[in-house]
Amino acid sequence: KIGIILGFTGPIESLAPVMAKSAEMAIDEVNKSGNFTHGKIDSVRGDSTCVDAAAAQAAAERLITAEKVNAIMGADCSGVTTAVLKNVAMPNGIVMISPSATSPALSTEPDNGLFFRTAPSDARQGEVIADLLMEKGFKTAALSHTNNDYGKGLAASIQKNFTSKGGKITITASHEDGKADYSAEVAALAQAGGDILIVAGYLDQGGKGIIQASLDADAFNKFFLPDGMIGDSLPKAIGPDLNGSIGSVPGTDSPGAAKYSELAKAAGFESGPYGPESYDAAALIMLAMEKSKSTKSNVFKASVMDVANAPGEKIFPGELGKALKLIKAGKEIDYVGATALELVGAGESSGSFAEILINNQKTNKVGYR
Amino acid sequence: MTNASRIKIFYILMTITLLFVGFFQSWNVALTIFNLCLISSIMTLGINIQWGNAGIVNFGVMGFAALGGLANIIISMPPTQNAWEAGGEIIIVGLMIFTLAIIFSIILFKKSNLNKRIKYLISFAFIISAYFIMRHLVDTPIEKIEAIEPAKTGYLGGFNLPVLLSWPVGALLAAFSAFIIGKISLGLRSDYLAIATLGISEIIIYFLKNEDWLSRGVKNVNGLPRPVPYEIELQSKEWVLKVSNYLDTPITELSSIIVKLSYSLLFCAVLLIVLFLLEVAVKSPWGRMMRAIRDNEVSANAMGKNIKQRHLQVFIIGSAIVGLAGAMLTTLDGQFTPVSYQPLRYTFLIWIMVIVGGSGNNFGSIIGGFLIWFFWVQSEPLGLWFISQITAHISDTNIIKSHLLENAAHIRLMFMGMILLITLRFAPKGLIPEVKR
Amino acid sequence: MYLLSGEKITCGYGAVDIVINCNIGVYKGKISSVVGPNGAGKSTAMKALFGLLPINHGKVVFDGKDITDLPPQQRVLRGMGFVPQTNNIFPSLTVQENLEMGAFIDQSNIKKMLEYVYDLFPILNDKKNQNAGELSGGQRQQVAVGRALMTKPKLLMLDEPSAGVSPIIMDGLFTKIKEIADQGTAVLMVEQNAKQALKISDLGFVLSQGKNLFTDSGSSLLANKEVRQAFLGG
Amino acid sequence: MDFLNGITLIANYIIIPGLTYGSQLALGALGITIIYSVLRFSNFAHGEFMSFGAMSAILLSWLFISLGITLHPIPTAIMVLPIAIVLTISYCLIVDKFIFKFYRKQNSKSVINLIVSIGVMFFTGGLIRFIIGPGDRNFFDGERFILKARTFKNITGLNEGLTLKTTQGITIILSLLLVILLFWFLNKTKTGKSMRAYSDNKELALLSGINPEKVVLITWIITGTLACVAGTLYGLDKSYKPFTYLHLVLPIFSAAIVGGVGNPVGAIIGGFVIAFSELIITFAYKKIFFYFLPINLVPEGLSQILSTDYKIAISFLILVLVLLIKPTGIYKGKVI
Amino acid sequence: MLGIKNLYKSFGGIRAINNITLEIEKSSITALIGPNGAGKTTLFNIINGSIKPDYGTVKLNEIDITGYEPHQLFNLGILRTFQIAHEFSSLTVKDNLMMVPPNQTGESILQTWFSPKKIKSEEQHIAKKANEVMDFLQLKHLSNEYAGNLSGGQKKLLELGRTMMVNPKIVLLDEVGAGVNRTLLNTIGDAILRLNKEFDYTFCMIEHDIEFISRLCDPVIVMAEGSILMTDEISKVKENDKVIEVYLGKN
Ligand SMILES: Nc1ncnc2c1ncn2[C@@H]1O[C@H](COP(=O)(O)OP(=O)(O)OP(=O)(O)O)[C@@H](O)[C@H]1O
Ligand SMILES: Nc1ncnc2c1ncn2[C@@H]1O[C@H](COP(=O)(O)OP(=O)(O)OP(=O)(O)O)[C@@H](O)[C@H]1O
Ligand SMILES: [Mg+2]
Ligand SMILES: [Mg+2]
Repeated sequence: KIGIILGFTGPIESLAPVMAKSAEMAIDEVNKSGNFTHGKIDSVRGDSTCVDAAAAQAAAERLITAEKVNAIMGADCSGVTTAVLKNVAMPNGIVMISPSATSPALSTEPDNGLFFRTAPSDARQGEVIADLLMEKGFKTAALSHTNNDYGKGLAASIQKNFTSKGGKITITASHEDGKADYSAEVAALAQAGGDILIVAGYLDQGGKGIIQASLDADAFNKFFLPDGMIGDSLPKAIGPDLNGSIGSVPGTDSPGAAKYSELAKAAGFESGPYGPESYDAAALIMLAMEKSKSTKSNVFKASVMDVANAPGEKIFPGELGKALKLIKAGKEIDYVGATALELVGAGESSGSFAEILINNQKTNKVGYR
Repeated sequence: MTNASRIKIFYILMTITLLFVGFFQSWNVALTIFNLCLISSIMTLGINIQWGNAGIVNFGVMGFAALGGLANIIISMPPTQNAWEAGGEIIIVGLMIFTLAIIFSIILFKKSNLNKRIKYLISFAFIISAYFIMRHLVDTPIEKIEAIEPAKTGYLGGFNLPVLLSWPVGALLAAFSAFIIGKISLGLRSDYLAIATLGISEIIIYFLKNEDWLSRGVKNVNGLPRPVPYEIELQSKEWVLKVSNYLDTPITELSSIIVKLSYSLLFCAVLLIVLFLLEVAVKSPWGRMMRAIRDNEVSANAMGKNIKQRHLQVFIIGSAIVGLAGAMLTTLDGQFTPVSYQPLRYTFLIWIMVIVGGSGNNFGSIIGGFLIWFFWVQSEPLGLWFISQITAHISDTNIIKSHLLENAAHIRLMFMGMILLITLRFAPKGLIPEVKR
Repeated sequence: MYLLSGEKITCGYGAVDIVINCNIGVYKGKISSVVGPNGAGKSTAMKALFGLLPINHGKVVFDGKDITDLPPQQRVLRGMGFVPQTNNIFPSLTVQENLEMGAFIDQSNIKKMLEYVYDLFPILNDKKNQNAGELSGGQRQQVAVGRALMTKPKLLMLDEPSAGVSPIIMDGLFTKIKEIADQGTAVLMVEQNAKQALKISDLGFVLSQGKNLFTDSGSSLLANKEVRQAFLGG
Repeated sequence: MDFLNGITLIANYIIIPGLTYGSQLALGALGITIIYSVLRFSNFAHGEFMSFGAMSAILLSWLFISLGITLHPIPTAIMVLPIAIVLTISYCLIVDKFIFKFYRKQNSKSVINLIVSIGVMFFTGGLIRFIIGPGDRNFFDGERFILKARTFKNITGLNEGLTLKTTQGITIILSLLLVILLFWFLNKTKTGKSMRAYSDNKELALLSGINPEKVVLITWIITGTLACVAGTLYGLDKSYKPFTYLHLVLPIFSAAIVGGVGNPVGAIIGGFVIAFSELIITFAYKKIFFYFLPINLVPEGLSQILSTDYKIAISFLILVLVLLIKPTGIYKGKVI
Repeated sequence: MLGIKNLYKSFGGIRAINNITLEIEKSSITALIGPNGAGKTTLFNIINGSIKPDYGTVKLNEIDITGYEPHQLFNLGILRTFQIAHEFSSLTVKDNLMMVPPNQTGESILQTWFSPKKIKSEEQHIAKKANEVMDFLQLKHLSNEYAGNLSGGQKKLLELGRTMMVNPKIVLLDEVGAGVNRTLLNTIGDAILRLNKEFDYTFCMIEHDIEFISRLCDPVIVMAEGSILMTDEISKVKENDKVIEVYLGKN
């Protein structure tokens, strides 16, 4: 049994459903294949609320001790993730794989080897973004970030890298998600100016509001979109004005992402931010269980890195059945998944990034690094 | 039904419910809920002494709770290497200059008999220039401090003292800010006061969110020390193993239970002390005077009671209790996350507890805290269960069913709303109303 | 036959009965006064007669019809007007708007009625654009009575109309009440200025501890030594 | 030229957004003020009522678009607004009948009503997400701009552009219209006066023959209309997402109180004060100085008074300041 | 004892108090009469500190007390009742009275925790006093009733009762008589006289009941339109043409 702890209510309530569905899609896939040794896998959802540590812990406690889940896909926001990890998962010895907690601090938290994440830490992405910007010839940039640990961490990392490479951040202005109006932020950003506006936020939250308002006021016409902003819904919502903007998203030159999108369409939903990561997180849990022939967290935690990384046969979304068969046959696998997953260090995504160009109101991957 | 029997019935019911959770979900869940219930009850007591007894509407719960939480950092975290050398003192000096300017303006307003407009002008000019002087002084040290390993520290850190000390300190911090907030806003009438306190507490939260040098801002402070042992440590203890064998429970579960129980004991002790002190005060002439002030300020004033001072006093006491509970909550969470201080979760939820429990009755407040927190947590599984029940006989491919299941999490909000509305419908004065004295 | 009568009414707040088995009534075009000590239940009886309180026993008859269960605003439509003892003005409406509210149902002749009230209470004319909440106690009382007069009711019920008004206004008030009655409007009032009230009353009721102790014509009550001693202040 | 550029800059980044955001706040604050002044409680559910209105408009416009009935260049949502208003009003009335009415009969304290309204807020919020989901919806389908920045630049030859969005235009005009109507209604009509009378003294209103049911009905009709219009316009201008409406209610309250609760004009003023102060205090004046000052006097930095981090705190700061200096709000509000 | 000098107060455009100078003698029972809106209540409000005058001074025993807060004035011995009753509606009648005495030990929150014994004995003492007052005002049977549930006249009595809970220097009574039964009012009149004679209370009362005033008061101050019309003993006042014209009427 796998628990899915995400913020179904609260600030990221609009992202959570796609993430949950992606994870459930992976579980479904495994169940349908019938190749999982330990029988049918159930999933239960729990609400992390994203912000309320107490409620998130209560939910996790319920999932682990009452629903008796064997592992947790989650949580989402770094704050509640840390709380759940420290106070619930670790005492109970339950593996947690977070699809979206990107705070660098989590890399160094002691975790008894129970914590993994399929999203890369912000530190790495900052480097990539700075490189990309310099290459494309943007010397000055304004930066707006969502005011939480993700946004602030990423912003700091971008600023550090960009400045050290000779660029200039004209202004760093935070924005609060879910607020009424962003004209003040845009006004400040516009006055500071810059060749491009980096929006380190979420694509259906304040990030989108900032872009919309900037375009409306004709403050910026080029945007840089980090991972939280990548998804087809954004160009669709904003329209042709966004064409020509660039971005970055975890991933390598692998067909995984496309396959994931197809699968999602077939299952009746659109891919969204952290959807691929969620799929991968759930898949990893199940593959590791198979590999170590145990559903006990304390046992299979050792196999997570093993199935995620080379050597072995590459596994893409939609091939979980095959992967299970291979494992059963005693073969090595290398789970690539939707995000070209590679776990490094204390169990976090290595951070290969794809370069995004918005064209024809679609996000297109045009390069990798 | 008399109040005494109401109290008995509801307390027994609540106990049974929690035991029920223990047996049918798990003891860990029951204890998690119980601990938060205790903390909520303490907060509720703080608000109740203000609203129920003195008629002060304090919607600043989240601000005071956050200040209590901040105390955890200041007291218990280790100081950050080099941070103080980087200019910690200068920041303090800068803040003092600003504070002095404000105090000066206040004195100017109180003591001088200049024209009002001139007073406004002078103090405005004074505060603004003090603001810029402060900015000039503190900007560089702040930058420096925040640059010290920003991913891990980047703040001043604390004093590395025992974490339990942060509870009284949290109460003091809250009391101190309540003093200032009270001075500013207590003259306002109820609805205005509600929004003003809410507004000021939002300002506090924004301060904590954005002043990284103090609290790491939205980057959160993790790994606060605990007053109780860690589960992992317990799991390797001899006696725990023995008990585990004896009770035939897995050691992981048992260790969690032990930790939670120790928290429960601590919290219970605090709750009982606070409750006792408040009950004594409320039953004495002090309580009578407070209620008189609540009923009619003009006439209480004419009867020689110093309304402003009394309001301020009770505002400080209540807020300190909220701060205390806030500090306890942060200790329990083991981390300080400023973004989590949202009006919905703190201000509104706590107020619902007070009103549902019965304003003006401390025992009611406690039961309100228990009941509402219980449902706040359990409405989630209840909601899911409810939806799966009503959709049980619809075929899996039906759009309506999938739509319902998909949005089942939101039934939680509806459930909360309904519980509140239903309780207030059948007990408009709360479950345990104010007693006639 | 009474225009309005409460027959054996018993009522109260919650469990306790405050008014017990009282008979109170007023004839068309005549004045009835209810007098009695504080807390006797006079105001309670008035509220009950107007439907602001549920009646536990007994019935209320107006114009020959049983109106025991009629809601108050319906009674207003049938021609009853009432000035409560407390909270009898709209504090944040101006004086003139307060008076206009009196004529809410029947807007005809509103000008004439306003003039009539301003003539009776000249000070209100000076204050017509001031919020009623800012008036002095006596001025408020005048607004309250004025508002009720504006409704041109068949029956006017007044709960202590003279409380707090100056002697000269009080004289005018009683004269006007008499005048109104002579023009055909029945008046039922509660008064602590009992002597003056009974002087112009056709009927008087003495209430004490919720019970109807005496019912007689105004003049004979005034003449009754026992009543004078116990209730009218000698 | 510099002067004109400067003016355009101010207009584009401060005046027009301020007017729009201000009107949006003002429309919301009006709804809150009406409930407060007639039914005497602070209605925290108002944000969700706005959300409900916007949701109705969205669902209806989807229906109409699927039927092929549109009115380009007017957004479909505006076309269906009357029906959406009726839906919102019905919802308000249902809520009142089953919930608020009870407490009115009980003569509950205003804080009880406030808490009840929080219950309604929870419930309505859940219901809305249940119906339409928590996601973000764009439903603007008309002509987006009245004046585009680039067009403006081309016509005038200035460096700075000026944008005027259709939604901004509609919002400003509609708010103005609604306020005038409301003011006239409350002060000049018989029904309006009876509403004020009712709010002053319920029992006496009854004794004057005012039908309380009717007063309440009309109050909710006005509130429902305001909520639906405000919610829809807001959603059109930004985009519709249930979560934002929950947070909208706080600045709206600040606006209402800054202006003076219970006073319609105050609500409007309050909305603008809040909107403009947020803009003015966090604005970076660098470019303006550049246009208006001789070049050697232009300061180095951004010349921001306060960073946008504190933007939302500003609305509350203004609130506290106003209350300190004028405790009843800019326009004297009602004193209980 | 109480001296008022050149007092002014306006509300917006209305001159409620227009240059008032007067003197209230120690141990006197002074009446303040005048038409509705003359400014009597406003004058009381200024004396007891509820509102601040625009100009002028109020002195108690030669000490300038202008601008003092009501609670300070209470402690200096100035007590008042309200024309429109200001009861504590959710307190019982008894508690309404018991809250009045100043400087109760139990009013300090620290003391409630540390000296419960002392508080208890004090409470007994105050309760006894309250019982006497309630007995006197015929409110005993309502001792445990919420004050909000009293009848109009009973609330007035309660107002008066509160002034009897302490030993004030001067009591300002704002129309205690309005709405009070005349038989009871006579008793109250006797009580006022007794308090005045035996305990040396000073009274200043606003009243519209001339009979009542005639029995108790000397001197009588007549106000009209914010100013003092005359000050004299009641028989002279009754005969004054101007007073008859604006206030008393022909009867
Ligand atoms: N807050 C206020 N705002 C405006 N005007 C006021 C206010 N308070 C009193 N007034 C006005 O001041 C004048 C004096 O009022 P005051 O209450 O002192 O009269 P009073 O002599 O006590 O009359 P009464 O015998 O009716 O009680 C009145 O005309 C009244 O309208
Ligand atoms: N709302 C209420 N709830 C409970 N009891 C009440 C309420 N109002 C009045 N009473 C009680 O009912 C009794 C009668 O009150 P009522 O107001 O009818 O007296 P009254 O005869 O009008 O006296 P007065 O002359 O003083 O106005 C009083 O003893 C009072 O305590
Ligand atoms: Mg009465
Ligand atoms: Mg007066």
